[in-house]
Amino acid sequence: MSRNVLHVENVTMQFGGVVAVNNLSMDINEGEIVALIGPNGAGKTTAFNCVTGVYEPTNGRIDYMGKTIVENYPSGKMKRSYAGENAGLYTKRVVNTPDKITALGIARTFQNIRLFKSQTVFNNVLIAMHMRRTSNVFSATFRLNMKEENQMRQEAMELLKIVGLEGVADELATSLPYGQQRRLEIVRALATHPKLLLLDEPAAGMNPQETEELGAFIKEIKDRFNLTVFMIEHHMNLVMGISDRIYVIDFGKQIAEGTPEEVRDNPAVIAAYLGVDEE
Amino acid sequence: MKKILSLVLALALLLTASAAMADVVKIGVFEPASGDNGAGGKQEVIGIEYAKSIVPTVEVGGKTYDVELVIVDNQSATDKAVSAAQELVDAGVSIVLGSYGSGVSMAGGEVFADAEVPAIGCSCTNPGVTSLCDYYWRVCFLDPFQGTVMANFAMDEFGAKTAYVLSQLGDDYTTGLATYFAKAFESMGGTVINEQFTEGTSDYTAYLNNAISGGADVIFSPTSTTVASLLINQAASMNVSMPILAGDTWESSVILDAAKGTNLTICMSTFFDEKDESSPQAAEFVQGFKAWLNANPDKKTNNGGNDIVAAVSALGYDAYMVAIEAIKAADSIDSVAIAEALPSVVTTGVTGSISFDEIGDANKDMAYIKKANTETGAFDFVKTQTVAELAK
Amino acid sequence: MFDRILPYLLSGISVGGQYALIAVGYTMVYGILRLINFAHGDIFTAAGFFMVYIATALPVQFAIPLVIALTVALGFTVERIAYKPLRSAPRMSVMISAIGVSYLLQNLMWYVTGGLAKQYPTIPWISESITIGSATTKVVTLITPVLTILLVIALVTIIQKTKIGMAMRAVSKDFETAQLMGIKINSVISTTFIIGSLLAAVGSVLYFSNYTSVTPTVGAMPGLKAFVAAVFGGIGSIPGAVIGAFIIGICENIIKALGYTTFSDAFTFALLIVILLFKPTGLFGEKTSEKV
Amino acid sequence: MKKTTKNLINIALLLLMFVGLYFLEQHFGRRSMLITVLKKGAIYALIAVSMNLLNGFTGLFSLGQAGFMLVGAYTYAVLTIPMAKRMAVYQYYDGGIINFTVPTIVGILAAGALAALLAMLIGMPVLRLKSDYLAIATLGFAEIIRAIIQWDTLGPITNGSNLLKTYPTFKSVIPVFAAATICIGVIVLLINSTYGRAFKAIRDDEIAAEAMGINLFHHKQMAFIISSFFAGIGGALLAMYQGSLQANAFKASMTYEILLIVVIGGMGSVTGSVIASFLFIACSEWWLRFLDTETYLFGGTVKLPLLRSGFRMVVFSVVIMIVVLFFRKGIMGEKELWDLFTPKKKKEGIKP
Repeated sequence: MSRNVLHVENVTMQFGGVVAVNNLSMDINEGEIVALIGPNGAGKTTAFNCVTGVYEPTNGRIDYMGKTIVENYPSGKMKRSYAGENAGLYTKRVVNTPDKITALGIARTFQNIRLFKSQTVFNNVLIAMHMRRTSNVFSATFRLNMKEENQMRQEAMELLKIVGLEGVADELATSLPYGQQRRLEIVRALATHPKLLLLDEPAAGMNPQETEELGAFIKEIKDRFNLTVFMIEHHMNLVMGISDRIYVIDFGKQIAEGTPEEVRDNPAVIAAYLGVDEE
Repeated sequence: MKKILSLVLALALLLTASAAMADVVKIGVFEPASGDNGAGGKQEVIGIEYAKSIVPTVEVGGKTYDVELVIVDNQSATDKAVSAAQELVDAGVSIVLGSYGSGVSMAGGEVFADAEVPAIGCSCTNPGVTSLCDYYWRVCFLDPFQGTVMANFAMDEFGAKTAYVLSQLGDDYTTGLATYFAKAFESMGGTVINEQFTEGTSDYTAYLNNAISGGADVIFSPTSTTVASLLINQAASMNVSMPILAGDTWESSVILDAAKGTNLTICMSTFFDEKDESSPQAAEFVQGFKAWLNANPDKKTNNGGNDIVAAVSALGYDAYMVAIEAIKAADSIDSVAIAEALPSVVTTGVTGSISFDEIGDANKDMAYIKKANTETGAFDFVKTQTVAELAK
Repeated sequence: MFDRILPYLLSGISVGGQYALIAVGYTMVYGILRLINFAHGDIFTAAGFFMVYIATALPVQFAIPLVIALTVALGFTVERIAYKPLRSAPRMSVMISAIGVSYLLQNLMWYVTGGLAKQYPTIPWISESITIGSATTKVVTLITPVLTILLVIALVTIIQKTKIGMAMRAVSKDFETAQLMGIKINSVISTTFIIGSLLAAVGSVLYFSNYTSVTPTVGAMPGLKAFVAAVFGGIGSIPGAVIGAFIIGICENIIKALGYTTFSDAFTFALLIVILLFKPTGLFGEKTSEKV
Repeated sequence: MKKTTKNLINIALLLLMFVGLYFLEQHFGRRSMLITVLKKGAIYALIAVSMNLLNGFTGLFSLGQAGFMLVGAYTYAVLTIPMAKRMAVYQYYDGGIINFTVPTIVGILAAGALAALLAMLIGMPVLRLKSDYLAIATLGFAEIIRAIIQWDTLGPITNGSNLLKTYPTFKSVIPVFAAATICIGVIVLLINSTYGRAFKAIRDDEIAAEAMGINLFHHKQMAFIISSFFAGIGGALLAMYQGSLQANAFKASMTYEILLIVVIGGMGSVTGSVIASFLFIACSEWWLRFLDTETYLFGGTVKLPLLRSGFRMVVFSVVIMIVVLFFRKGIMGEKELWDLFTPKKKKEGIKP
């Protein structure tokens, strides 16, 4: 079995009295494409936000490449109002800000595209490379880092070529059509040199043909950059087509896990998506 | 946008062009017309304007020059004063008069010195005005003297042991005078409680409470008239019984208006007393000035709506006359030549004889102490005090 | 001991009440538009000048309602001219427009008055002196907190019980949704400005009866402090603003009593910063977070 | 165009500017209004650009600029007042306790350094606050700084609340422009570097920037410190321009003025800030002056209505309101002057 990349263990995220993610555990291994699905409001994006450090989970632990990147236990006011499970299992608090997590090799895209609006397509990619700079603010200001700067620019251009956006490199990012903006977001994430790529509804708003192209594209970059991909998606064709494994959650809880075939036939999943008659 | 801009430019050009005329010597009037010291500045300006109405021309090199006053408003603020001073320099004035308020004079002094234009302070009493600027002279006494006078007065007249001294943060006049008062008062064995308020303060009750609870026998608060009216008003509503003393700024109708009908004791030192008839020049000036004020309603408004002769008006008058003498002595309208001639000018003005020491200060040694009469709404003359008397 | 603090406490409560009346205007506008209305302090000053000029022609009992009406009209006009056209603009633009209005009002008042302090007219009864224990003060000092609390209770009732109050609450909760639900945003906003200006006018009458000199920039400091009070109490919350204002008014006077008069203004800001660091949305503010 | 040719053109333009300035000064005299406005305009340009770096390029709404200028101005003045003059300047504090004087250039750099140091200390707590709260906290800090500088106990160093003067100033317009040009040049280089791109990313979308591995606090702190450094230098230059200095002038209204300049020029445009600074200063100090003077036409018979002291500022603020309301993006928007001369490539058809 290949190496474990992401290990999510008993993660609970509670906002006030609302438990958005409830005792969620997942494992993602190197080279896999794993999908996280579930009805609207099931807590998928919240789970992503816990992994990427945007939220600090109320309880639970997340390991990346065998190293704990997030760990927390209910404390303060939450101690009394905690409504999840496994309280007392964790006693440490490990916090990493999103930028640190990105630096470790986890990159992401956003459900509602978040490109740098005032910047060109090219600069959007270039900004993502800022993280790997070796120059300090003085050497950068006085242009003592030209070698590094030129390398960055070259690499950014190459990345844009891969997705066929080199022709619009000098256009404003927000002037691109929707589908290209989605791709640009993925390229921008790639520019941080991730090992694990988190895609939050990459096919949202795309037509079937575009979705199919996107599926091929995800596979292509996965192979090309040796990625592990973890995505949230609603387009079942895409999910079933490219995923190795699927996690299904509803009301913050995992209700199923397995290969696309297994999940497709799982009665709990069908119930969650179609609703069950209460008799 | 462009159109408006060109229009504005054209208008500006037109105006500057029309102002250029021959045989005119320009005297800059650097005074506050607005801000905390606006009321006092206006009184100083009318003194200068009256002087100009008496001596409207000056003989230079056998030619008669018309005097033109270039009046700018330094807004009682040191940063605005710099712009106002630059405006005067740009207008090409030969000499500058003013300002009411020491801080603005010190700020403007840098600009005048840089442009080598001499300036004559009328009522700016802080030592720094002249000692820090080679192009500033003045016709009034200084704060170390004034502070000592008032400290003596507080002790002799009211038997004060403890004085509450209140000054405005960032105002050289009030801080300076307060400091010199405190020094003199302490050196005579008194106790001083020092406090400062920030510009724009409206509530002085806490300060007055501090004075009361600190057991002060007198309050010394050499502030602007704007502050004074608030302070007096609040002191009256709190029934403050201790005397309130101040410096020359308080010799203003603003104080009389605020104090009228209250039972406060308010005294201040000043440069001049209109009822002092020992000098013929002064008597003549008072008579002429009152008549001029009554004939010019707008000037009378600037004087606070009455014809009481303020000391600063007298000083403005004297400063103008000194400037005229200096121009005559230099026999030139060139500012550098006037600056060279100025130190040796000796005249007898309405506020006493004027000659300058090496720093540029007038050799003046007499202060008048007055009391605000809360019934009649006028100033009552109390006494005069000289340096020689103090030395005893 | 109590004798010694009483005068400070009295003026603290009084000035706190006056700050509160201004602060409510800030907090309501912020609650609805998310705008720091920098011009609010100048509207307060303008109310002072209205009184100065109107009282020369009319007796006080007629002048006060007229002053309040004019101030309300000014607040309404400012909103219509300077803020309404920017409804869809970024928040920053509106805030800068507010700074611009403040600049304009100050310069206009400077121009009209010639930049000189004007004496506020004496209002019968409330300008009279009164002695309480060890302290002698003006009647207005005692009226202010009472009137402030009555007005705020009235305001809170309006907001809780009336239809327009409900609309206000809806708009402050969610601007877009309220608009979609058919609430007339513009009339709600206008009402907010009218109420804010009305309270500022009342505050101005009380304030200047105590501190009887009006200058074009006199409102800047009380305005800023009232705003600080609003932030302190949790901007958007009316009780928060009122409590914040009283706390600031009293603290400021205690600082003066302790002899640190130089720092009485700075202290207000220091207090604010400390509060913000520990409770970033103020004492009673609601927590907000951006959706990712 | 090649990079080297571009650089050469820039250098040539700069040289041309200085030669032009030299002749203007020779022709009009260094005390003329034109030269005065140019001096003050250049200083305000630097200050406005430094504020733009923070507010326009990094998206941090800070209102503390006057505070940092104040620190810079005081640092410069306190360190450079000649020993011989100290007794008279610090007249209430027996000459003060600082018994050395540093050269002008050291004073200017120290001004920037101290302002930057202070920004570092203030930044640690306040940069965690968001938008309006950040604005009000920085405004508050500026007021606190002012109160501390005016504090009597610090009088032997700062001369309390009293005027500082007699420190070295500049006579000619050339050194002012040189200093401002160098500083603005450095800011432009910074903005176009990888760090500048990171600042703009934070402005556009904090969450995305952080997800791209940009450490928000570190970069905000950096922008805050650098902006304050140049504000400090701007403050020192302003002190030199004025010839005298008092803490009282550095109020919140000064920050508002600079913010208005930045907005009129266009948030996120360096050239916009520069142009707006010169226009702002020229209008307020020079071109509109005539509005303040009572003017009689036709031989003194007809008095022009409205013209009297204070009218200039009314007209000026009306103009500002018009710009704010109707030209929301300011003179330049987010563009730079050179963007106007390099026409955009024709859009190619983009495959959807």
